[in-house]
Amino acid sequence: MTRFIDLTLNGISNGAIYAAVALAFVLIWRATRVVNFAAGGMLMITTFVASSVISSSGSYWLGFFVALAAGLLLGAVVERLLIRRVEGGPPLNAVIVTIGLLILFEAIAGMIWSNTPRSFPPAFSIKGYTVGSHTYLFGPFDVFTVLAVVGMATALLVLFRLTDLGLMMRASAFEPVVARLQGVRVGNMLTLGWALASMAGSLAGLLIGPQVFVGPNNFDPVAIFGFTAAVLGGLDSPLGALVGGLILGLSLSYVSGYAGASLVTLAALAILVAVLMVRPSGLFTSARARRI
Amino acid sequence: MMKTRSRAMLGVASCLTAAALVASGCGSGGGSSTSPGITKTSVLIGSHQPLTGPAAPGYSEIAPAAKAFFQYVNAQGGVNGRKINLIYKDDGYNPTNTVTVVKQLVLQNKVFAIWGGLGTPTHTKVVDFLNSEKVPDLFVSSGCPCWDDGTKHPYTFGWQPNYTIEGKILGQYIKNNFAGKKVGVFYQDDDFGQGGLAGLKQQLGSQIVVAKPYQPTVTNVAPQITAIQKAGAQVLVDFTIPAFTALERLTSFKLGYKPQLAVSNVGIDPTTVGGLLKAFSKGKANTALIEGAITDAYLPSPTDTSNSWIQLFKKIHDQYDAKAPFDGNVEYGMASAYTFAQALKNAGKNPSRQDLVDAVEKGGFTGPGLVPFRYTKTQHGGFGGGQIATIKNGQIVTQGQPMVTDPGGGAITVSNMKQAQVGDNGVVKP
Amino acid sequence: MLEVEDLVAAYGPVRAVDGVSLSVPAGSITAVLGANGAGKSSLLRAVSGIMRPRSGRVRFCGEDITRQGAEDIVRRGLAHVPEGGGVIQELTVEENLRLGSLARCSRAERPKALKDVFDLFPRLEQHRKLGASSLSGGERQMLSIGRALMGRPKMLLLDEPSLGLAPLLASRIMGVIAELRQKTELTVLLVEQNAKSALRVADRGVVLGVGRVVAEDDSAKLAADDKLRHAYLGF
Amino acid sequence: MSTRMQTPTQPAATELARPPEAGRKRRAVRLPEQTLARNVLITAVLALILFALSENFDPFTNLRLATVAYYFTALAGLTVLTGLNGQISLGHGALMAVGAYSTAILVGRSGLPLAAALAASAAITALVGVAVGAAASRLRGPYLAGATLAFAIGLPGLADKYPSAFGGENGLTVSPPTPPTSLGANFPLERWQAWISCACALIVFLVLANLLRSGVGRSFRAVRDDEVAAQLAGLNVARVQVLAFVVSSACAGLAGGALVVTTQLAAPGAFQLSLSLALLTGIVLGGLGSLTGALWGALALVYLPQWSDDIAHDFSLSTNVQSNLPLALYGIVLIVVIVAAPQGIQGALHGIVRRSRARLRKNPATQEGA
Repeated sequence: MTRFIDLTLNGISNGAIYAAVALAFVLIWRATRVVNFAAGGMLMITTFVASSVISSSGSYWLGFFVALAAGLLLGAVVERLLIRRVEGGPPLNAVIVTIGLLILFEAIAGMIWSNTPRSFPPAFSIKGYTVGSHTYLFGPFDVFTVLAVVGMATALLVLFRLTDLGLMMRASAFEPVVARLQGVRVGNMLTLGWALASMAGSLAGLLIGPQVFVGPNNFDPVAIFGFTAAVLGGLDSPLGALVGGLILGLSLSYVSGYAGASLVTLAALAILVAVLMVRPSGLFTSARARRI
Repeated sequence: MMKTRSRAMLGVASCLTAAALVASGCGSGGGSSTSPGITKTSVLIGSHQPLTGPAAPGYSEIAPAAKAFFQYVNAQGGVNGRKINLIYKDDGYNPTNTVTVVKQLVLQNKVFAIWGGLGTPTHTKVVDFLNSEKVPDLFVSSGCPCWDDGTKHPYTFGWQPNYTIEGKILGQYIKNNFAGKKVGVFYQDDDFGQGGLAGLKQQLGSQIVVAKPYQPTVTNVAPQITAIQKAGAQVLVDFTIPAFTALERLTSFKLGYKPQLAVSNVGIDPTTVGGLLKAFSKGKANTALIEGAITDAYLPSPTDTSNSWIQLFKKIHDQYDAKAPFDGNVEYGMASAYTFAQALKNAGKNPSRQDLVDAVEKGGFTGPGLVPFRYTKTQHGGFGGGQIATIKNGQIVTQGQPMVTDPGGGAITVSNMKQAQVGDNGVVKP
Repeated sequence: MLEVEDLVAAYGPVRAVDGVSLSVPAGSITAVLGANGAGKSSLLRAVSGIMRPRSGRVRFCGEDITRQGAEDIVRRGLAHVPEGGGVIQELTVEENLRLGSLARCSRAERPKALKDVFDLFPRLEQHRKLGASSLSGGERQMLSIGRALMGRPKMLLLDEPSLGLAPLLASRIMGVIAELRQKTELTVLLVEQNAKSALRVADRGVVLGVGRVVAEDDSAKLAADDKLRHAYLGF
Repeated sequence: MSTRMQTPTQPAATELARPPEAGRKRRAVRLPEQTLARNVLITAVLALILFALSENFDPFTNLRLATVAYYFTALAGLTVLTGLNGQISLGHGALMAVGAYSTAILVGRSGLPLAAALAASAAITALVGVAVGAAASRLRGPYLAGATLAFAIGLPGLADKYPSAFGGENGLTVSPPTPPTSLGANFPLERWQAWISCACALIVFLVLANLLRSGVGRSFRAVRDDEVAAQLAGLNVARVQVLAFVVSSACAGLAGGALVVTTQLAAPGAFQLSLSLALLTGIVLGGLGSLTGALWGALALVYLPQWSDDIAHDFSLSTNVQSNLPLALYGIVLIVVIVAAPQGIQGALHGIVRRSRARLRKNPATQEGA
């Protein structure tokens, strides 16, 4: 029984990280209708930046917030300089640009920080809590991971639901022309969408950094599982990203625990196809899809 | 209008195809006496390495270190008056690229020999090609037994000790020193891990109560470690690459699971593993989590500055490859390069490719290795064993006697070989 | 209030608006009439900045707004209710209304503006928390007009408000427009296919042929001109 | 009322073969009227060119020719699926793996002659394509991309799960195809490999060029442009989409087989997600929806990395920069080409040809005045 609890707790903390990455995919899909393959590369760069800041300044939290700010900046710059140019054209072009960006980011990281991965500090101790004789697979850092992701998701939910800025962003995402007629600067909203998404990605990078170490290619698997979670939950709904991430995290942990590590990627495929057969637009997307 | 233009497009397409293909066709044909790639004053050798991609960490340091060693030897006049030029290309640990890259080295760059091709899944794809082209394929950087068969692959030679040999030597030590203790094995799900497990099983048999594999692309190893802890393993043997040694250490620390640790020499390099654990040491030494771990060594420890080889390698590193950290991978590259230079020296004044192969088969190499090589006409495996060592305050400290054996059922015997000094064999001066 | 001089707006080679000139005095209701495809909607889109005019000049309250984008024009008080109303389904009624107030209405004035719209369209207040997708056609048109009014506009561009509505509702909407003009001296440029009801409300009428002004006169005179009526207004 | 990733309707002229327009004044060699005859002629011409090329290429360039050919085979199938039928697939690398493993097993273990093995592999992959296509036909846009992505990362897992059948991490190796003795004793192996690979490419070219012009091709385009209208016109949308998937899977299977012929290997390391992404990049870079575009894409996928590698080796840089520069150049060129030529290389070429033709026509027209 304790093994089941261990696997569940492990699934929750991994699921939270997949959810944060899924949130990044959802925010970008809602804002600019682009699947951002460079998400893994962007969060890798910001985590490298954090690592350099931490090692030079010696303070973890300075590195933490610098990474989030770098995420905001990187997202805005990528949208404004690149994605905007290909936004009007065929949708596949934007996808290919993000693939090119992914390759470029991994190469740049290799040049600046070398291909050898480096250690990344956790915010809190990773030692599991001991209850009675058994030490559980859930320590202070895992608690922080879950709280940080839930906190950021809530903050975004509040931003979208309650603030004027959130209203303008949603209007730009759903009906750009009508939004312009209400005085909304749609271009800025798209940039903000990418910036917030990239910040969500940076948070995921900070949280999973200690677990995968920081290297140019170390974040690719988490980006792939994050995208799978986003599709699972439905690309139009931030809530779907959270639930999709959790479902994926838990199921992969159980599969790896009970069936064996080699089945993990096959399990991800099976889960996604099963859900999509029942709900072709993900769990939480309304049937009414927006006409492009 | 449509028809003529579509034909025009066709014309444009085909002549452009021709131009592109021809343009790349003009390879650099090297002048050659008896074999390609070798002249009076220089010899060209090539290699395929994972410089980028998921397998790059650690392994990407090996080739630059070897190149630095050759630069040092060339600065001293090279071998038999010949400078050794090494070109290594990136295959990103993808077998399709390996085939393309190696064929380019052989057919276009016309290298004299291939040195240190890295990776079992990649090199197994080109070993047949290299043998059919009769290109010496010296010192493959992989411990798979696939390179041992001299009759099947007459031009291919291993270098590092075979994984099964390592497993046997570690297994014997655990059997003698931890009799009756339950043993758990955490291993990579490929030739490296399975070879090690086979060696361990030969020695420990039913003493192994649990063996859990991992996939290099899945970094969440918590399910495996909890299973091993649950099975009550008191001794844990890691046949892992450095990143996964670190991940296992972190998960065990998280679970408060403190078994007696043993790690294959592939995954124990204190500088690399310590570097990955640095952020978690909180003041204590980086290598706190691997303190007291048992391992096997066939080369002197990179931190043992009293050893003449380490002093030489450190000097070369500081002069030609300073940016890279001085760790086990750098030492591996330089030691393997030294053996290549030694083989080239023994191959005589004007060696053909066959002379080089014969020189290696004659064997009798001494160098930084703690144990002898196993090279014979038919047996092409490299080092024949290793010496048990433990991690004492972050350094690999050898103990007992170097042991030699074969990957099969053969007994494990003590080797009486003394480690050579830098000046011997006249290959390189300190 | 609004002067348009020799305006040209085109989709690629097709010149939907081909040299239109008209002026809308402050406080008046001007109707733009014409058959389908005469360029009525394109005219509004060119004026409100959704479409960038090829040539010609648009002046609002004396300021040249030809080159400005829709986001800036609406800030000057020129609101445009597009064809079909442009209600955002995924938002609630209140959120749609709040969206309309963002550009010109400060946070303090917002409750007052909201109350005014609810007085004008009580039905909207009942549905204020509902998603806009659950509204009927008429309610949706009320919401889109209400949203435009939230920004206290000086002038309103209305693109076929009665489109797809039952006659009773259509006249109700026309009544609201007339009522607005008395209470808030709101200037309205009304694009309408239903020429009869539009002329009843408007002071002046402009008839568009294929992208060009065919006639411009007081409503009464236009309604009386049989030849014109048959040719362009269809009654 | 579902949306899909709208891919632009390609300017009709980029399809290689076009039915001739009547009344062309200019004296020109008249290509045969019927599409089939025209395509057979074009294929024959291409075959001759490729034969000539392979004759005087050194072995390594022949290997490159074989690589370009099997990339073309896969890209042609994918550009029909994505360009013509509008379905995005990120899983075509895995489909190539199916073809490669079937060829390796059929040739390696059961000793089937090569031609039969390649045909069988294409058939097996087509069957897999039916299953994947059936699942995919219900999905649109990013959800289709997500499902095929999961397929691409899931399938290689099979190799590790059943090591006895698929050879685990090291995969399967196949002995190189021996050229028939009729071609002379020391007939270079690489040229024979290039011939086989080019033969596959030409077969696929011939089949798809005809398909483009046939009713099936039109039904693909109809479903891409407007599903509802296609349905109203009596097309069974799901079946058309599955057919498109099957056609592209067969091409991917054949390409996988040709890959095994060229590199003698079928290993999970060769069919990672990066292959699927490269295929998608190839068709968009080359020019979506056109076979010539697939050719440019194939050339780009083979020569771009090598070009960036050569450039990186020219400067002597620090090891970190040296080993990562090729990747950086590849990424930059990718982004620049897509931003500069949204319609891909073929689109840009087509534009240049049209503009130069227009300028040509404008000069004679000046006598008549504006």
